[in-house]
Amino acid sequence: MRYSELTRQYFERAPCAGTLAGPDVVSGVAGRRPLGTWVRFDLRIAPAAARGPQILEARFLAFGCPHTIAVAAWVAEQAAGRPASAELPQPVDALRRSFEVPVEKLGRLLVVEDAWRAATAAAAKK
Amino acid sequence: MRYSELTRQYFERAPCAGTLAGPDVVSGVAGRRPLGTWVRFDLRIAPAAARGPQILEARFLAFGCPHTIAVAAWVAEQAAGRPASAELPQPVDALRRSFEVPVEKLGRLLVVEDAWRAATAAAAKK
Amino acid sequence: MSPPVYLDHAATTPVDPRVAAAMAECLTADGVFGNPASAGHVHGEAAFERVEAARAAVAAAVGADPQEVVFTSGATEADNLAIFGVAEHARPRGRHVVTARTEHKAVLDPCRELERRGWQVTYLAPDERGRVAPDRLAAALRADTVLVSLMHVNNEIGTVQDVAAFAAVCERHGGAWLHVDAAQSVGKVALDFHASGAALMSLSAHKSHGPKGVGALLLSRRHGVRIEPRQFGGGQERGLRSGTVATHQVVGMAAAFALAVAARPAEAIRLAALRERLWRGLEAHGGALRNGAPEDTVAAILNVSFADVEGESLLAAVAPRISVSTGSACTSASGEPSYVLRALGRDERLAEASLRFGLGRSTSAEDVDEAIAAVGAALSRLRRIGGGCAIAS
Amino acid sequence: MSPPVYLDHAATTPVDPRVAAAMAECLTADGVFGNPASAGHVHGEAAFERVEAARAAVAAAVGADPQEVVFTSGATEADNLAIFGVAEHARPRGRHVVTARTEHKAVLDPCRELERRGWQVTYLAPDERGRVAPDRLAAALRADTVLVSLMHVNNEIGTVQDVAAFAAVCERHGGAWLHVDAAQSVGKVALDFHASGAALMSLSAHKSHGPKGVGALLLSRRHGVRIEPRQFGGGQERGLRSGTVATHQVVGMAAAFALAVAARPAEAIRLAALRERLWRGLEAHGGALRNGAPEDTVAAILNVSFADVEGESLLAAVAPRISVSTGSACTSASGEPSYVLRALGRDERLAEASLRFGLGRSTSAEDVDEAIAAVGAALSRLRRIGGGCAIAS
Ligand SMILES: Cc1ncc(COP(=O)(O)O)c(C=O)c1O
Ligand SMILES: Cc1ncc(COP(=O)(O)O)c(C=O)c1O
Repeated sequence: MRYSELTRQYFERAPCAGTLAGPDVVSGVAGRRPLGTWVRFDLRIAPAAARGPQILEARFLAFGCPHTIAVAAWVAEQAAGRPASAELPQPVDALRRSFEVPVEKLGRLLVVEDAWRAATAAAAKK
Repeated sequence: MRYSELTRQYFERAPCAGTLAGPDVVSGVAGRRPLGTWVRFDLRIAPAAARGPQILEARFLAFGCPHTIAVAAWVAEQAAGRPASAELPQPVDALRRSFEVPVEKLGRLLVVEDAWRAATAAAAKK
Repeated sequence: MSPPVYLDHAATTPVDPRVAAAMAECLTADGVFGNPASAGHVHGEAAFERVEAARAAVAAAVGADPQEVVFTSGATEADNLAIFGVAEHARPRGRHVVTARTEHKAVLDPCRELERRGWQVTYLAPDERGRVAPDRLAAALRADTVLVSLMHVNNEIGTVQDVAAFAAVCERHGGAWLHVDAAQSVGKVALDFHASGAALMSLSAHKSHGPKGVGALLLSRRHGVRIEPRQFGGGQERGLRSGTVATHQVVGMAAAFALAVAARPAEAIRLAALRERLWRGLEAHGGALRNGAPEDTVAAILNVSFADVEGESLLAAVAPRISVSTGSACTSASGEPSYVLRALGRDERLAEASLRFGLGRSTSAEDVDEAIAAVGAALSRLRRIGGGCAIAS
Repeated sequence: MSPPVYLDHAATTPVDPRVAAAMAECLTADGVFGNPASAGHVHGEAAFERVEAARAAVAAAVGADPQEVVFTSGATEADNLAIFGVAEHARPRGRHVVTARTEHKAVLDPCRELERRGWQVTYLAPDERGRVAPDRLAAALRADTVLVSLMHVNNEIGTVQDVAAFAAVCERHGGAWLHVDAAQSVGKVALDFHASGAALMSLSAHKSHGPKGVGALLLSRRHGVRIEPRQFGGGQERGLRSGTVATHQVVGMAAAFALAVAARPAEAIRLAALRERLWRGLEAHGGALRNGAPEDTVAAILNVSFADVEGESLLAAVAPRISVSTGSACTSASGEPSYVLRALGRDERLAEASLRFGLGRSTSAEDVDEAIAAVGAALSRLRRIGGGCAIAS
């Protein structure tokens, strides 16, 4: 398997890997380990502003292929300072292109998106 | 095609190649050029002795493969001093072995034998 | 950064420098470059002699007669020639073939093709250590079975099968020839074609420090093996495999086999020690499951599944430090979990999260220690990123 | 005694030292020895990159796209794959194939095999110069014709066929793909796969100063060519030709083709001059008949029949001084007169008593003069021993 430079970097550094704890933290999970891909985002949320809840910091966990880990890590890194909206910092298709994810792996990026949506939905409910 | 040392030597030197002329010379021919093998022996015959006609010298011509030429040359070389009998100086099968002639070429050695028999038969009639 | 340690000798091996030198002698104008089929001149004859010397050396290395050796472009071609060649030739007698689920694709895929063409194929299941039971083979044979294809050394887990027992079963049956894919065997385990009782055997040079792109199919004279050719043309290899014989390639195979056979007894001991050192080191990382039992497997192969880690990421994480593979090289591009490990009963995740370590002539204790360290680092990092077993999925 | 002058470059060529050097880089532990199918690590990736670079270079040398190149073990395999691969794939559409009597055995023997399996094959007769008339091809095509296999450069007499005209005929027909055996072409004549209009094309490395045991089949994308694979296994070459790709071999082919294509324009002129010098010298010996017309043949091949001399003896007599062949190398062991020359209308004796001179990169004027002298000496000696034309048979 050949990985793009971006994929390799984020897979190797995996910034923001881990979890968060505290009353201001929400989580979102998607996927199943026995099926090969599982992703979790933890988001620390700032008190709701006019523009909705804001993300102060983010962490991820990912069980999956290097593309899954790299994209989840990138999303978590980008998250801080953004509104906790259902949209990823970049749409799945753009992510697929910038990380050069083979098309047959699209399903795995959708797991990342699902975990993100679950986390931001939890933030909205706070 | 790989040739035995003996075949190679007699093919290259081809001793006794040529023809003879004179009233004491008999000839025998066999084979056909269009079929790939043709052999002729010329024998100079000594006046009939008690043991039948004797060969004084022999020459051959041969159109054919290296085995044919080598065997015909060897037969002509051996001939001098022998009785002009229908038997070759060595039987065809022994020749085949000593010159390492592939079995599918047996027919060509029979052309050599036929030419020899024709020549010695002519000697007997003298 | 220094290049990663090469621990994928079961996928392919570097050519031994002595082998490369022998090959180089058969290439350029100052060497033996003639066409071995050019019987009319010394350039061709010299090449012919090298080819026949190589045939004799290959035969000697594996306990066969030179006349039993048909050179091919590798074990894939040899396997295909054996399977289709026997199937076509024996077609009037029957159209049933027996093989095992753990065979190489070069055997399985021709069998699938036979099925498409109307043959019936029985795929034997191995036990959890990868061994095919001779009893199961006996039970699978039918009156119309014409071929049994079972490998000697498995390329993924290294299991050595009891070829002689398979041969005995086939012998009792009477009508089924045993074909053995021995692509992984030379230099790893003792190999004697005649003693094995096999009717056909496939060999490959590049698993034994010889060149890629050359192999052989052995056809037993004692069994009177007859096959239909598959490649037609100049009539080389007694009409069984037309195409110009590549002198440098068969010369390389012969040289590699001679070296591998000579080195084998000492190498087997040396590599077994390295393999156990490697296993102990990996085991210490936790969640490591050994695939295949040490007593059944060649010293050069160690296959381990790792719990709580995803396979592709594991491979990617160790790749900067060690070159190993998941599944066989031929199939690792496809990304599907190893069907061999699945056949041994591993679940999909464990089959996917497995590494095959292929030790070889150059492998040192330092290489093994580097592998242990690289896998350890990858496991702890990935298990941390993955949330480990602590966090429920 | 110095070794004979090598004048059998149409049978095979010595590998160019630059090609041998490129190959050597892909063998040993300090080189690119990985398995190109091992996608999981740098050793495999480096090999993969060499293979793909070789594919691109081969494609560039012959005017094809890299995706159109399927590597094989030589032109024999490429011819077999083309013929059986198309025939099997197109079986529902029709079972008629057209070829010519002067094709290489690697085409004719697969066609014979197709006939045994129920296909019908038309064998076109060439004219006395060896050319197949496009009109005859057009007349031979039927509604159920699925394949036409006609060579580019004939290996025995060097005749260059009008491939573009064949392609135009096939294009008009609509249903028949044109396969071209171009094993002899690279470096001898301009070759452009796309421009030729062929749907499939076979290549071989060892006729162009590359290694034996490697070739390629080109499959035109424009024609949407589909074939059934014949060798099953690891799925290499997009599933069309399984088996480990031999990096050093395809790298050698690529390097050889690049050199041959670059050298071709100058070489063609140089060799044409040498060939005419050779012909004039041979003609002067008397009883020499040129096979094929100079204007239709490549500069590297001269085929001459000699009257009043037996073929095998002629070859044996010149062998200590020059290495040449009668008929093609692949068939010269069989001893039967060249079927190609017979198809041109030569009688059996003249077909047998022919020499093919294959000139190459190293051939010098001195080599040619040695050939003239050697043949002259052999002719006069053998004609004397054979009694010449003077003595009736
Ligand atoms: C067991 C087995 N059989 C067959 C093959 C195919 O051999 P080759 O690479 O020579 O085509 C291999 C290796 O890939 C193998 O390990
Ligand atoms: C015209 C032609 N086709 C096919 C072949 C076979 O090629 P290879 O030797 O690569 O199998 C040859 C050479 O032997 C040839 O000259």
